[in-house]
Amino acid sequence: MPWTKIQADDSRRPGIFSSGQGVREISYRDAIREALGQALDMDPDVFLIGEGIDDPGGVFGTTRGLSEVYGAERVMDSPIAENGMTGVAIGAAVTGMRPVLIHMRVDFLPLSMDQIINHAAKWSYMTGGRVKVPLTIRAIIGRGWGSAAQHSQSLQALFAHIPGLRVLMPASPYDAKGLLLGSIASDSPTVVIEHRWLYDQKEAVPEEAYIIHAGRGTIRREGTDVSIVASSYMVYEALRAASELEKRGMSAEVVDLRSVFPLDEELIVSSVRKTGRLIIADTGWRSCGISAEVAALAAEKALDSLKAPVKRICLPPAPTPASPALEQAYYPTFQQIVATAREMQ
Amino acid sequence: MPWTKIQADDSRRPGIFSSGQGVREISYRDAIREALGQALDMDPDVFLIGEGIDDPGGVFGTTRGLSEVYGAERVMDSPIAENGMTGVAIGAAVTGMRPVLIHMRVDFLPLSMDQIINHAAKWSYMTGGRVKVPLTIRAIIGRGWGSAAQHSQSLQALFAHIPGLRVLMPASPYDAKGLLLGSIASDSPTVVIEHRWLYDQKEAVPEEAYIIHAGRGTIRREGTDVSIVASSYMVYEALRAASELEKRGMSAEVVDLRSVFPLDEELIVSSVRKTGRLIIADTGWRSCGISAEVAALAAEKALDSLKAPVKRICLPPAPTPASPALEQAYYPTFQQIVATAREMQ
Amino acid sequence: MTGRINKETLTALFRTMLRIRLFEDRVVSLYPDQEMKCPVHLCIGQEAIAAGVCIHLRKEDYIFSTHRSHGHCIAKGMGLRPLAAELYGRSNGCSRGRGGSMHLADPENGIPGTTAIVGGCIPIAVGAALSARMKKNGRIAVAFFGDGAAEEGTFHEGLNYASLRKLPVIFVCENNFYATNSPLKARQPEVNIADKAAGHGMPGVWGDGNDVMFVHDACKEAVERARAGGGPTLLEFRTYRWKGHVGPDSDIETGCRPAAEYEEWVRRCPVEMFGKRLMKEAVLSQGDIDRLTVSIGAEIDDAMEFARRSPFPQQSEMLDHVY
Amino acid sequence: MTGRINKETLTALFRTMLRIRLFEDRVVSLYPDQEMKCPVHLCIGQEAIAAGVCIHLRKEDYIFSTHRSHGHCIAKGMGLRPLAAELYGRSNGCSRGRGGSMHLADPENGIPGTTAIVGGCIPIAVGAALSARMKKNGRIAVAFFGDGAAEEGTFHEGLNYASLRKLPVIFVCENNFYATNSPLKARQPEVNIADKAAGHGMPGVWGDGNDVMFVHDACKEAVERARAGGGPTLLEFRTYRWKGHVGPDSDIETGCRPAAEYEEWVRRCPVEMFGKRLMKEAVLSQGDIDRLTVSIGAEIDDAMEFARRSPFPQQSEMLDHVY
Ligand SMILES: Cc1ncc(C[n+]2csc(CCOP(=O)(O)OP(=O)(O)O)c2C)c(N)n1
Ligand SMILES: Cc1ncc(C[n+]2csc(CCOP(=O)(O)OP(=O)(O)O)c2C)c(N)n1
Ligand SMILES: [Mg+2]
Ligand SMILES: [Mg+2]
Repeated sequence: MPWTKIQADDSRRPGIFSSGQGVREISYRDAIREALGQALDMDPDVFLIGEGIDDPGGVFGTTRGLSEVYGAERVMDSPIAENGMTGVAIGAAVTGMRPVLIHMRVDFLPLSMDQIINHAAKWSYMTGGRVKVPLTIRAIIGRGWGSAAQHSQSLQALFAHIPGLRVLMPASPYDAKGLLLGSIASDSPTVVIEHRWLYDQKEAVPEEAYIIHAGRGTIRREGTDVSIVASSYMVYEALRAASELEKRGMSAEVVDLRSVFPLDEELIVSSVRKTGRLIIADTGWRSCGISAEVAALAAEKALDSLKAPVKRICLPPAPTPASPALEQAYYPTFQQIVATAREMQ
Repeated sequence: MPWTKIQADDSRRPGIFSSGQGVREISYRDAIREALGQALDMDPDVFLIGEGIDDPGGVFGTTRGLSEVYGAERVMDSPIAENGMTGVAIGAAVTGMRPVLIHMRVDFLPLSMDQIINHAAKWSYMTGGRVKVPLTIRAIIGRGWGSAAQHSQSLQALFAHIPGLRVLMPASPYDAKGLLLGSIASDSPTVVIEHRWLYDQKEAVPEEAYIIHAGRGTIRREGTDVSIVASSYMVYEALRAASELEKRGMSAEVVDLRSVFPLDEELIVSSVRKTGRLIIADTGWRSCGISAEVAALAAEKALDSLKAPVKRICLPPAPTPASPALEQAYYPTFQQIVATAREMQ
Repeated sequence: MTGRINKETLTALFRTMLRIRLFEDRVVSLYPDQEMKCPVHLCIGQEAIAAGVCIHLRKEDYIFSTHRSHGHCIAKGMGLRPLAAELYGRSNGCSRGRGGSMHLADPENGIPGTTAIVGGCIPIAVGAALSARMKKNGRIAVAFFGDGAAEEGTFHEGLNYASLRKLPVIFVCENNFYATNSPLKARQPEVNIADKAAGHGMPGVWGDGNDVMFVHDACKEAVERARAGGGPTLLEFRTYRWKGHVGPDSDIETGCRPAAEYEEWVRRCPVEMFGKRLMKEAVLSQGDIDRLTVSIGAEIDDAMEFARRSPFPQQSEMLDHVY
Repeated sequence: MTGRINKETLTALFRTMLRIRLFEDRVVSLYPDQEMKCPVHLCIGQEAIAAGVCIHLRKEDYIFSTHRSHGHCIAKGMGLRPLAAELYGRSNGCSRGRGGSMHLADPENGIPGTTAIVGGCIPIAVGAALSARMKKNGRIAVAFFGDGAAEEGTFHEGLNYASLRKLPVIFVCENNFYATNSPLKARQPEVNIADKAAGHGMPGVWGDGNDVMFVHDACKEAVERARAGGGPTLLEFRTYRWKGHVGPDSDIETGCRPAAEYEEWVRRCPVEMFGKRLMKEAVLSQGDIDRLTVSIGAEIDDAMEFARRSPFPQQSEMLDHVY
């Protein structure tokens, strides 16, 4: 097992866009591609499979060139059959492989819910731990340009409800690489949800392989008046809101969940205890969403420190509209976070 | 449209097992069968479809005899093809029928998540409201006798996350009938989740057809010291806990959600405001579950009245074990509710 | 060859193909303005199928389609104004601006909706056929889908049920040999898609989807069978899309498909081939075609103009139509 | 007739069938004690298939199965002790008491697991075959499933991919004509399940699943093809379950199935037919069979006793094995 030899970063490292001295900066896209290449290099049991992952676009660039380097036997195109191909990946995983199954959109995961929820998530338990499922599923949240109802869903909560799964949502290039490698190294099924709008983000990323374990969030920015707990693309809106709030004399702490299941309860609770105010900014819907879980956590474990009602910033309860006029209003921005924080003062 | 002529009960009627004078009592099972029969009687566009619904067992008795009365053209057996058959039901619904699609277990719904989430839930929105999906999906939570990981899931939260769906969980026979008829009468897709352990419950149920709309909970028992918000089978555990607590001098209010999406926010919030303590008892898992949403609601809208941290009583974060030794401990009971309430005092 | 079919029908077929082509050509030319803010999956090169199938359908018959549905909707009777307005995201678009190019609907013209989930529309069309059977209204349903959809479980689940119940539904597979940039041979063993019908106990027919007469004839038989209670048919029409999977550009330069393959298919342009044939058989003259081109062009001018002048949905209406 | 197969093989086949039968008979007799607290889906009447298929498999080859998997697991080499202990929910059951009858596993004997979701195991078996191909370990994979599973999309998705990649996997459909109480004709058009293979470009064979020699021969060819790189095969074996869908009782009295149909199949008992044939052809004597019956009976006594004496999992271990 080459995976035990890789350094794990359990530091809850704060930096985002941290540009170390002389450290190379790469994009979120390239960080993912680098992680995939390194996993393929390190372990012959790793393979990638997904619809069109070997085509010139290479899943928005994240698999570009890999099929040329590693060959079609390790970077495999796939029929359009999400449930079946998830089953195929599970079958490979339970017999010793470490597949990475790649979807262009989160919206295609509902087709494979049976294999993910009923099979991948439960196989270890159902076999009394005798058979593990080291499966990584990557899927991308779409947004904008009329992607509309079936090409822009942010369904992390559906997976975060299911014991046996882990659900990761990297916001930064550093985390994209580390969480993806951590997921491939793990013996359990993990859903890694990326965001299309993050692919061009750049950050200093070490060249060597490293692992970030599930279950650890990070503080992106320290503050004292309000905790903004966010994940994925909403971390950026949260950071922007924090800058804005600073100008208006309010000090916001930004917590990046990174792992939405399991949550880093300790980190969230201690931040809320410190600031006494909680805003949760999620890329998805509200009802039974990640934002509900974080809010519930605060109500359970930090109630006495809450100085104001908890606030959630989520999508409106509607499918995504196609029209640009509606799409624009559909997505919450830093401005809503700012306004919300100011109301809480 | 025969459906507009039926009386709606918007009273948030409290009774459970209410045995009115001279009013006939029937079981939850028979209340469902009666609702289905009345729907078939009233409206030629209604039909039932599902695997084995016409067999002698009749879905634990809830469809027994209906195929004989209404014929195989209106009470249809089905191939084992959940996603496809959900699509078939949607196709019938968008062209003017009111199908009721029946599953023996909630666990089979993940196979049809694509048609439920990507199609049924979004069709009205995607067509600008021009085409509606009057579809009812019934599914049953299994429990006990080693049903194990794939035959006992309680997945309401997955549906309660999706705008465009409604999710109902009747606990009493009266509600089973009214909510099911309300769902069939509605122009929107509704998932009705029943519980296998409720089928023998009896209650006074009017013979005539009546409707309970989604979005309305009910107070099952009034109290002043703690609100126990429950649904489905957990309502009974909550009521038993309330009796027990009364003996120990604590007055518990039991709120039956009935509709888990949308929630009856007003009812929940006013109960929490009154009692200042909130326990949520759900049949499902915790993370991003119904219990999270209710807790979040309290943290958002009733924070200042909360005298103690919110508590959630859910399944442990594991798939269902088969062994009776584990199964027994897996399911929370009234005793846990009692102990939790006493800790909150 | 075309003589057994009357002139009106032949002209209608040609006119539909030309309308689709010219409409999509216009989308290509206007798209760079960045005012149609939604992904467009063009069917240029595949027009014969939409035309040859829909000519047999009545207004009240149902079609269901995919992300690549402009042609089907035009052929089934959707007006160019509501179609254009939908592409422009306007409130009087066929889906009131909520759907965009991938989710077109027009129930009054037998288009209950389209879905961009591959394979999604297949069982839904079967359900519409079930509905027609139960309502005894004599309607039939058509599902349009691509070769990629034949890999999805819903394809087989839909066919199995349609055949079991002998429902009045026609499965029209537009085999353009690609799903996004994946070639068919990377996704399916070498079996005609039409031959998958036998496993479900229904007839399957395949042939040249660029020959509108072939499409017309194959579909005619299928429609007659469906209306007569003879059950479903699977039709596989081989064709080719000229543009990339999505958007107005060709993907040949970017190496997605071999140039020679592309050129071979462009030589076999369905619109041009049929136009020439009609001229050769003196059904239409060059003048007729020119006049048709001009009048359709004017109709498209009007539709695009209408769309651009139309209002956007209001943000206050965000939650309308969810239920 | 059986002469071309050596005596050890014939005896092994018979012994496996008898072991399955006697084990399940014992489940039937013990079940009313209510100590096996899990649903049991018995395969009494279907034993020839498990035996005739698994005889060709090596210990390291993979099988995947369904809710009705006792027979497959026994034939593949699972011990009766861990099997019995699992039915009794004990911590030394094959799945440590977490799975119960529907989720048996024994990776050391090539049983990575079974699933009670109809059709679920089919693509998983394909993935195991892909893994064997990638690891070049010469293994093959078998998916056992029922006629009902052939209606699920996963069946077709699995077959398509296996055929595309020519993977070493064998699809074994045990067609017992029912899915719970739904008869096959209420679920599928009249097409042999084996004939669905053609649509996926692979050979399909069907025949008498109660004739272990037929099963043996058909599977032998499929295994040879798979090992030789010739790709997958779909085998449809027709058979019948004697008990109800679930539990130890017959469902004939409750009107689930016609009595005459049931009796006809009981007359064609696979174990008895094969035993008689072996005696007729002097491969085994009545004495041999009696001795076998006694020794298997003792093995089952031991297994059940072992199970009942075994400890239950601890409640403190509830969260073990989740990840
Ligand atoms: C279930 C699902 N998986 C993947 C996609 C992404 N996707 C969009 S179109 C497409 C290709 C479809 O190919 P085909 O069915 O042949 O239709 P064509 O685009 O060639 O007309 C894919 C894979 C999707 N929309 N839905
Ligand atoms: C996806 C799914 N749908 C429905 C069920 C309920 N169910 C359990 S067994 C069964 C019948 C299966 O029939 P078949 O595949 O023929 O196997 P058999 O029981 O006859 O061996 C059904 C419908 C299930 N377990 N999984
Ligand atoms: Mg295609
Ligand atoms: Mg069967």
